[in-house]
Amino acid sequence: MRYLIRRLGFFVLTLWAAMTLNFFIPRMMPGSPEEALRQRLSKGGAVVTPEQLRTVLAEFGFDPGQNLMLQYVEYLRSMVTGHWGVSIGSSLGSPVTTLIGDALPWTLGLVGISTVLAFVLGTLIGTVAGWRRGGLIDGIVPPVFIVTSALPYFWVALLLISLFAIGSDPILPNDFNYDQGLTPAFTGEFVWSVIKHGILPAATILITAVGGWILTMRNNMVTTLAEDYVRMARAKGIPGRKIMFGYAGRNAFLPNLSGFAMSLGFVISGTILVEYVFNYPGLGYMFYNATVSTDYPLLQALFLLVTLAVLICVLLCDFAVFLLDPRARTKG
Amino acid sequence: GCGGGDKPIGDAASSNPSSSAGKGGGGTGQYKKGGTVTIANVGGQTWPCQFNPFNPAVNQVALGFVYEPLTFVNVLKAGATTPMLATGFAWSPKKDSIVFTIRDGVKWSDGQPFTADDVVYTFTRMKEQPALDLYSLWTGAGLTSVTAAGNKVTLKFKAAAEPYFFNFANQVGIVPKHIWSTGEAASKPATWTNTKPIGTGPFTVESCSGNNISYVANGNYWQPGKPYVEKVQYPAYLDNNPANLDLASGKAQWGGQYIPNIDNFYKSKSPENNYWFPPTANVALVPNNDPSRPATSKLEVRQAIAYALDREQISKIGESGYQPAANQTGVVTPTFDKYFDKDALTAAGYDKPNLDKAKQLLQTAGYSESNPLKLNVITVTGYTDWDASLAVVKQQLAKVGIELTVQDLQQQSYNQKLYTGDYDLAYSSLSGGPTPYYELRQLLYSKNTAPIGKQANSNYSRYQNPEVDKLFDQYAAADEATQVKLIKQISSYMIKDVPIIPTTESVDWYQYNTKDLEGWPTQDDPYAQPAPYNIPDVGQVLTNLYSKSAQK
Amino acid sequence: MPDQLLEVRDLTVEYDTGDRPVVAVDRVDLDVHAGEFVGVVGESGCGKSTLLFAIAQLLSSPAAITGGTVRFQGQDLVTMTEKKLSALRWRDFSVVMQSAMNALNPVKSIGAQFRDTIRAHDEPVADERPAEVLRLVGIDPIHLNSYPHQLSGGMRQRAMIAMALLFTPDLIIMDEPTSALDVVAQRSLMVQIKELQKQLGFAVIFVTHDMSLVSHFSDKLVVMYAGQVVEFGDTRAVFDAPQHPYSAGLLDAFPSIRGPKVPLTGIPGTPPNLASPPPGCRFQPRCPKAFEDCPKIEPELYQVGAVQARCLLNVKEPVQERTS
Amino acid sequence: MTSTDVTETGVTESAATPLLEARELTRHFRVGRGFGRQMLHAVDEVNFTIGRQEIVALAGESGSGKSTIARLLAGVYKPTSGEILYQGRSTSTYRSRKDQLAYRGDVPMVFQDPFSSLNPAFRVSHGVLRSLKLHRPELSRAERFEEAERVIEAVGLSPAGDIMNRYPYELSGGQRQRIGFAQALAHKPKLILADEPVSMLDVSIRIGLLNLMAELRETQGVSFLYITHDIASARYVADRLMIMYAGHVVETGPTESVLQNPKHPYTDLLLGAVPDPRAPLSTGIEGDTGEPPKVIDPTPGCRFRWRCPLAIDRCHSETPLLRVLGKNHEAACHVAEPDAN
Amino acid sequence: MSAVVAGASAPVASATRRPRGGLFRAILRNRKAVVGAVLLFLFILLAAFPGLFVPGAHHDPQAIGDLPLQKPSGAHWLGTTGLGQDVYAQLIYSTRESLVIAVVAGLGATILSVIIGVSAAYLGGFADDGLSMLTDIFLVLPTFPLIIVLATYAGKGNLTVIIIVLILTGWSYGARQMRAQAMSLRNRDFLESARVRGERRSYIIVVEVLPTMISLIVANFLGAALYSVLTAAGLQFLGLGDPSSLSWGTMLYWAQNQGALVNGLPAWALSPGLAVALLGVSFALLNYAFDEISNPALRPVRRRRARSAS
Ligand SMILES: Nc1ncnc2c1ncn2[C@@H]1O[C@H](COP(=O)(O)OP(=O)(O)OP(=O)(O)O)[C@@H](O)[C@H]1O
Ligand SMILES: Nc1ncnc2c1ncn2[C@@H]1O[C@H](COP(=O)(O)OP(=O)(O)OP(=O)(O)O)[C@@H](O)[C@H]1O
Ligand SMILES: [Mg+2]
Ligand SMILES: [Mg+2]
Repeated sequence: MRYLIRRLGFFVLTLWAAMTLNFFIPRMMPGSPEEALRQRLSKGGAVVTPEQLRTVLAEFGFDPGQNLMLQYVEYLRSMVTGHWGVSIGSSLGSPVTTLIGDALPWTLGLVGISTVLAFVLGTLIGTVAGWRRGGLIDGIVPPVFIVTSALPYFWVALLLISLFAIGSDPILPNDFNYDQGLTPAFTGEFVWSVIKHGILPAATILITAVGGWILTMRNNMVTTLAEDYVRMARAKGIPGRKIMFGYAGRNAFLPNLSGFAMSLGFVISGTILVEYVFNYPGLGYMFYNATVSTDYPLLQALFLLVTLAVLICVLLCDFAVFLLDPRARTKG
Repeated sequence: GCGGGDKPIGDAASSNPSSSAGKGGGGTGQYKKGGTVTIANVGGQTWPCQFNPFNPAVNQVALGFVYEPLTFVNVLKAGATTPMLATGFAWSPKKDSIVFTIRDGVKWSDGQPFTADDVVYTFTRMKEQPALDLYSLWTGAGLTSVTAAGNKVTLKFKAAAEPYFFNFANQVGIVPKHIWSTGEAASKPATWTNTKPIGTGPFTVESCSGNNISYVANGNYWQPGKPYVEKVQYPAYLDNNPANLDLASGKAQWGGQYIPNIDNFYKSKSPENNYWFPPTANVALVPNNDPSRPATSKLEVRQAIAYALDREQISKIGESGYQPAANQTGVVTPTFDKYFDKDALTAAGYDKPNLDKAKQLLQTAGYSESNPLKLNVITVTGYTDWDASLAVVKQQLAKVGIELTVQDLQQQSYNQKLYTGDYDLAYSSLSGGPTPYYELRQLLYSKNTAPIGKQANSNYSRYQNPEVDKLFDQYAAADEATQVKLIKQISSYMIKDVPIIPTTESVDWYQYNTKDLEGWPTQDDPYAQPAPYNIPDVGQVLTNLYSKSAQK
Repeated sequence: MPDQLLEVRDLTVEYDTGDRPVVAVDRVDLDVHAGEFVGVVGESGCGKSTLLFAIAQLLSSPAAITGGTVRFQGQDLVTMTEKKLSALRWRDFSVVMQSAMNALNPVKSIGAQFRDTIRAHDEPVADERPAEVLRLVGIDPIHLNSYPHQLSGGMRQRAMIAMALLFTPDLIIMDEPTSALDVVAQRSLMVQIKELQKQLGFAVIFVTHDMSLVSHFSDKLVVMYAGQVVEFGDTRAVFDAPQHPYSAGLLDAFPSIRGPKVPLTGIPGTPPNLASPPPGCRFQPRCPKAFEDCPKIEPELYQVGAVQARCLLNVKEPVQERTS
Repeated sequence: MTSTDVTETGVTESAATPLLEARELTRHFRVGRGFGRQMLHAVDEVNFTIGRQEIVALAGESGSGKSTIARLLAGVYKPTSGEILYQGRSTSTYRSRKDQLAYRGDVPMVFQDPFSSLNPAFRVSHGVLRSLKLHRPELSRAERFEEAERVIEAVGLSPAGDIMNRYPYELSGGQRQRIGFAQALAHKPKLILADEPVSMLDVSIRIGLLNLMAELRETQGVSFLYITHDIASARYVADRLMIMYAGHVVETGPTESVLQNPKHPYTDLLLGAVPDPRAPLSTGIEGDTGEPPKVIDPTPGCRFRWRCPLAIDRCHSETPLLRVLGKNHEAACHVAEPDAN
Repeated sequence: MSAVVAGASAPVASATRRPRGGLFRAILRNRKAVVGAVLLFLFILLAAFPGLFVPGAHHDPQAIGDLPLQKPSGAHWLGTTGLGQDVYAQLIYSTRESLVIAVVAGLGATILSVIIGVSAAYLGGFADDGLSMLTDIFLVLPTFPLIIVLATYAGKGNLTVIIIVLILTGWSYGARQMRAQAMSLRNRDFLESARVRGERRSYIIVVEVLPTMISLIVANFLGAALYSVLTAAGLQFLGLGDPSSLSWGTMLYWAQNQGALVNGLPAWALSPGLAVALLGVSFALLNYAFDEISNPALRPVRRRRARSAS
C-alpha cells in the first residue's frame, strides 16, 4: 500500500514536472507562433500584418498577451481535463486530439511493435547466448551487438534506404505509411502496402535496439548462471531447457524489465529520427513538426502523451516485477 | 461565352479565361474530358483535411480548386485581369469605390445558384469576424461597406483603394451564404473545419485522407466544358526527396519544388520533364538603415556593397542560375520590364560591378586595410541556396576589404532579429504582387517599419523617406501611365539611397510533365503564376490543362 | 548394491584463467561406502567445493575435469552423458549447497521447487512426499507455499536438506551446509543430519573448514591442502594421532573451552596460490618440520598406521596401487 | 527497567575509575518507513566496564547487538539513551573536534572483514599514515613513515617497507587483518574495539592474531573489547566474558568462572553447542532450532523465555536484571541460583 | 543505447578492485578494448591534426567549388557537396567537433552524475529522497523530445547549447548508478574505518569514496560519451545544430537536405554516419571491455571439452 502511494506520488510529480518544463521552455525561448505562422503565409504571396495574425491566432485559442501564470494554470487545467485545444502550427485549426488520434495508431503499430519485438527477441537471443557460454552464438553475439547498439538510428535508416529503396524501381518504399493512392480499408492491397512501408523503419528500430537487449540479457544471464540455485537445479537433474528459461532466464530477466521501462525514453528519441528519415506520419514526425512550427498546443499534448506513455510503462513494469518477483511483493 | 472584364487594370491583353491558353476559340468543349494530374508540392505535414478558405494554413488546397475569387489578377502579366465570378468591375473616378458585376448562371457545387448575396455575405462576415479578414480589408484597406443591388456589388472605401484590388478581388474566395450561415460555420467561421467544401470552383473534394486529397471535376462548373482533366491527386509529401523523385519519374506531373541539380536529376530523366522559374520578387541584402547601426546606416557603406557585388556570379554559383540576377532598381525583370528604368541604372554605374568605386567609398566612410569593415549577415538555417549565395557574396566583398561573417539562424531566431532590427545585414526575400509597387511599398514605405526593438511589418531596413512615402501615397489614385512613372521615381531612390541591395530574383519553383498533359503555363504563355502553391492561380492552371490521351 | 558406493580416482580439475591454469583439485582419490559419513576439511580455497562439484559433475566453465574417474555405483560419471546423469541425479545422489539463500531459486516457492524436481524425474513419488520430508527435518509443511526469503537461515538449510531427501538417495553431498549459521543452530542441524543418516542409511560427504565440527559426526576424515588430499583415515584416528604436520597444526589451532588453558601456535604463513604452487611438498613453506628434501620431492599418500598421509616424514611404505 | 542501583553494585567495587564505562547504553533502530514504523531494540540498557589493560570478550549469537555496542563505543552511532564514560568523562560532553579526535585516537576499531576494511584504491599504508596524521600531527612526514613501518613490524609483518607499499589485494586475509591492527596501534591507543577480528580467517591463521592481541596487551598496555561468537577463542585471550542475548547482556564475569559455572540458561545452551574435538559430544536443548529472535518493539519479560527450558511465569512479565551471583559474576535470570560460597 | 550497454556494470566488489598498473595491461589483453582504443586514438589524431589527412587542395573544407554533386573521384575522394565542397575534407575536419561534443558532454554529464548520485547516497534522508526523485524524473522524461525543444528554442543551436543540453539530459542514468554504488559503499568497512579514525565527511567522500568508484565513473563517462555522440548527431541531422558548423551530424543534414541519396551519392550520405557509428562503436567497445575487465565473469571463455582426458 505504502509502495503504491509512493509510486503514485512519483507518477504525479514526474508528470507535473514534465508538463511544467514543457510549458515554460518554449515560452522562455525566442520565436513565437505568430512569427512561425507569418513565415508560412508569405510563401503563398499573402502579406498579413502581425496584428491580423494575432487576431487569427486568438480565434484559435492562443492569446499571447495573457499573463504567463494565468496561461500556466489554464494550461494545466486543460491538459488534465483533456481539452488539448487546436493546433496553431502547420495544421492550424485541427483539434489536437484528432491530429494525435490520426498519428497514434501508426506509431503504436510501427514503433510499439518493433520495440517490443526488439526487446523480446533481444531477451531471447541474450538468454541463449548466455546459456551457451563460450558457444558459437556467444562468440558472435557480444562483438556484433556492441557494434549495432552504437549505431545511430538515422544512419541505419539511411543505409537501409540506400540498399533497398533507391533507384527508379526500388524494392521497398522508404517514405510514408502506405501508398498515397490508396484509401485506408481492410483490403489485401492496403494491408500489404502498410506492411511494405513498415518494413524498413521497423528493421531500423530492430537493428539498433535489439543489440542492447541482447548484451544486457547475456550479461545478466552469465551472472545468474553463476548463482548457486542454477547449479542446484542442474544437480536436481532438471532438464536444460527448463533451467535456461525457468531458473536462469526468468531471474536474469527481472532487472531487464525495469530497464525496459526506463529506456523507453531512449526508444522514443530513436522513433523521432526514424519517423523523420522515413517520413512516417506518426507521433515522432508530428513532434518534430510541431517543434519547428512552434505549435504549442500540439507540442504540449504530445509531450504529455509521451511522458504518460513512459510513466505508464514504468508502472506496468513495476507491476510485472511485482508479480514475478516474490521478494518485491513482500518488500512493498 | 464569357464576357471580358469591363475595365481591366494594366495590360488588358487577356480578359477571357478560356482564351488564356492562347490557342484561340471560345473554349466551349474545346478538349475532351479525361485524365488525372498529380501534384507534388511538399507541405511538410499530412493533410488535415480542412478546406476553410479563411484558414491561412489550409487555404492552399481550397482556393482555386473549390473556391474562386471575383477576378483573377495575373502577376506575371503586370496585373492583367481575368473575370471570374464577376464578369467585370468598374472603379469610381476617385478609386474609392468599385462595382462588380456578378456572373449569372453560376451554380454552387451542391446545385444552389450563386448570387450577389453570397459575395456580400462573404465580405460582411469578414467585418463581423476579424479573424477571417486575412488582408485587413476592413481595418487596413479602409473598406466601409459592401452592398448588393441586383447583380451589382459595390465595395466602398475610405480612400483610394486600387492597390488592394489584388487582395479583395483576387485573393478572397467567395463562400456560399446558405452553407456558411448555419451551424458551426456561422458560429465559428474561422476555425470551422469545412471538411466537405461547397464552392463554385472547377473541382470538388472527392475524398481526403492524411495522405492524399483527391479532387474530381465539378459537374456544375460554370465554364462550359471545363475542367478538362477529371481528377486531381494532391498527395501529402513530408520531405523534398520523395516529391522530387516522383516528379522525376513522372508519377507526379506538376511540381513546386526546389530540386538541386535539376537538369541532371529531373530534366535529363525524360524529354517530357520541363521546368520554368519565373521571377516574381527580389532576394536582397537588407542593410539596417537605422542610425543605431554605425556601419550600415552610412550611405557610402551601402553603396560600396552594392558596387562590389557581381550579381551574375551570385546567380550562377549560388543559385545554379535558377534565380536570375537582380538589379539595384528593385524592379523584377523581365516580369516587370515596363517599370524598369535601365538608363538610370547604367547612369549610376550599378549595371556592373565597380570594385574601385566601392573601395573609394569605403575609404570615404573611414575604413581601410588597417581598419577593415566587419559586417555580420544573418540568414536562415536550411536555405542551402542562400548559404551558397552568401558564400559568393562573402568572397566578392572580401575583394574590397569587407569582412563578412555569415550567421545561420533558426527560422524563429532569424525572424525575431529581422523583425526587431537586431542585425547589420540580413539576407531576405519578400513576396511580390501584380506590379513592383507591392514589393517596393513593403520594403520602403515608412508605415511598414517600426522603431528598433519593435516588430516591423515588412520594412525591416528601417528606411524612412517622406518623399518616397508621398510617391507611394499618390500611386493608389493614379492612372496607369502615372503609376509606371511613379514606380520609376521610387526606384530612383533605390539607386540614390541604396536602402536595399537586391542580389537575385526569387522565382516560382515550377516543374511540369507534358507526357499526357498539355495546357501548362509557359514562358511564352504566362497566363498564371505556375507553381501549384500559388492561390488562386492554381485554379487557372487546372482549368487549362487537358489530357492528350483523352483526346484520341 | 556393492558396498563401495563411490570411488574417486586421480580426479583433477583445472580452472582456465587465461594464462596459467589453476589446478584446484589435484589427483584426488576418495572412497565412500554405503551409509558412511565422510568429512572433508581444509582451509578456504583449498578446492573442497571444486572437488564436490567435480564429483557431482556440476562444474561449469572455466572449470573442467582434466583427468580421473568418478565411479558411482560402478558407473563412471565423468564420461556419462548429460541425459543419463540427469536420471541418476537426485534419485541416487543429491547435493546440499553452502548457502541455502543462494541455492534456492528466490522467485519460486519451496513447493514449486519440489514439484520441478519431481517433474524432472519419472520416479513415482507420492503427493505428500514433500510435506513428509519437510516434517522430517522439522519444518511445518505449511512452508511449501513460502518463498525462500520468507524463511530464516536455519529453515532454509533444513528445507534444502529436506529437498535432498526427496527420493531417499544413497549419497548426499553437503558443502558447508552450516557455515552461515549460528553456533547453536549449527549444532542443532548437525545433530539432525546425523540422526537422519542413521535413520535412512544414506552416505554423506560433508565438506567444512571447521575441523572440530565434524569430529563427532564423521566416520572418515579427508584433510585437503592446496588441492591435494594430505591425510585420510578414520576420524578418531586422525584426531588422536595426526600424521601430517598440517593436520596436526590445524588441531593445534583450536583453543578449547574445557581443560587446561594452553598457549597455541597455529600455522604461520599463508596457503599457496594454486596457480603457482610451491615446488615439492605444497605445505613445505609453512611446515615446522620441513627438511631439505621437502622442496625437491613431491610426496605421495603414504600409509601410516590406520591413516594415509602425504608427508615425506612418513616414507616407509608407499601406498599400494589399488585396483578398482 | 529504570533502576540505577545496578550501576552502583556493578562498578563501585573497583576503586579507580575504569577506562571505559557504559551506563544504560541503549540503541534503537527504526525499521520500515511511514506508517509501518517500528523500533528494533538492538541494544537495550546495557551496563559494563572495561578496565585498563583488560581484554573483555563480548559473545552472543548473531544479531544480539555485539557490533552495535562496538559502533556505539567507536562513535559511529549515537546512543538512543544512556552514556559512555571514558576515563570518567561522558563522551557526550565532547564538543570540540579536538576532544573528539582525542577520543577517537584513544579508542580505535578493528573490523571483522579484512577484505573490505582496507580501501582497495590505496596502498595498505594509507590508513596507518592517515591515522598518524590525524592523531599525531606533531610528526613530520618522514617520521610518519618511520612510525608506520614500526607499527607494521609490531604486528608481525616484515619487511614493513615492502608490505606498506602493496595494495590490499596483494595481501592475504591474515596479513590484511594485521594491517587493521597496525592502523589501530598507530596512535598509541588505550582501548581497541575488535569486532570479530578473526572470524573471516582460516583456523590456521586465527591463533596467530589472537596471540598478537595478547602480546599487544602485554607490551603496549592496551585494553581490548574482543567481540566474537567463538567462545573458545574468547576463553583463549579474554579476562572477562560478557554474553549478550537479544540486546541484553545476560551474563558477565571472569572468563573461567562463566565457562565453568554458567548461570544463565542461554550461556549454558551456547557452551553446549561449541564443538570441541577434545570433549565428548554434549547434549543441547532438545528441539531447539537455534533461531535467534528479532527484537522489534519488545514487551517486558525475559527475551530468552521462548527457548528457555526453565522459564517460569515471572519471566513472561518482568525483565530480569543483572544480579551478582558469584565473585564478579553476574547474570540476568530470575531462576539462576547464586553461588553457594 | 548507451543506457543498455552501461547497464551491465560490474558488481561492486570486483569493480573496486584495482590492479596496480594493471589497467593498461588489462586493456591490452582485451581484444575489444584494443579495437576500441585504437579507433578512439585514430579519431583523436584526426581531430588534432586534420590537415595531415587531407590533400593540400582541399585544406579548406568549407570552400565552395564549382563542381557540385560530384561522384567520388581521384580529385574528390568522396565526391562533392551541393556547393561543390570536398566531402572527404569535410569528413576529416568534422572529427574535431564531434569528438569535442562527445568528450565535453560526456565529462559534464559524468561529473553531474557523480555529484548528484554520491551526495544523494551520502546525505541520506530528505536530500536523498529529493535527489533520487529528481534523478528518476529526469530518467523517465523523454529526453530527446526535450532536447529538440531546448535546442530549437535555445537560439543559435550552437555548440555550447548542444553540449549543455546533452549534459542536462544525460546525467540521470549515471546518477542512479553512482547512488547505488555509493550506497553499497556507504557501510563498507573501510569507510567506517575512516570515520572511526576521525576523518571529516568531506574527506571521506572525496578521497576515500571517489577513487574506489573510478571504474564505474569511467564506464559512465564512456556511456555518456556514446550517448552524446549519437544524440548530438541526431540533433544536427534534424537541422537543430548550427548548420554552418563542421560536424558529422551537420554533414548528414546537408546530405539529406540536398538529396544525396536520390542523387546517387551514397558516399556523401553515408560516410559521416559511418564516422559517427565508428566513434560510437569505439566508446561502446571500450565500455563493454571495461565491464569485462572489472567483472571477470563476463569475459569470453573458451569452451573446453569438459571431459577431454579421462
Ligand atoms: N572461476 C575461477 N577461476 C579461477 N580459479 C578459481 C575459480 N574458482 C575457484 N578458483 C580457485 O580454485 C580453488 C578452489 O576453490 P574452491 O571454491 O573449490 O575452494 P573451497 O575449498 O571450496 O573454499 P571455501 O572454503 O572458501 O569454499 C581456489 O584456489 C580458487 O582460487
Ligand atoms: N544500521 C542499522 N539499521 C537497522 N538495524 C540495524 C542496524 N545495525 C544493526 N541493526 C540491527 O540490530 C541488531 C543487532 O545487530 P548487530 O550488528 O549489533 O549484531 P551482532 O551481534 O554484531 O551480529 P553478528 O554476529 O551477525 O555480527 C540486528 O538485528 C541488526 O539487524
Ligand atoms: Mg567452498
Ligand atoms: Mg557483528
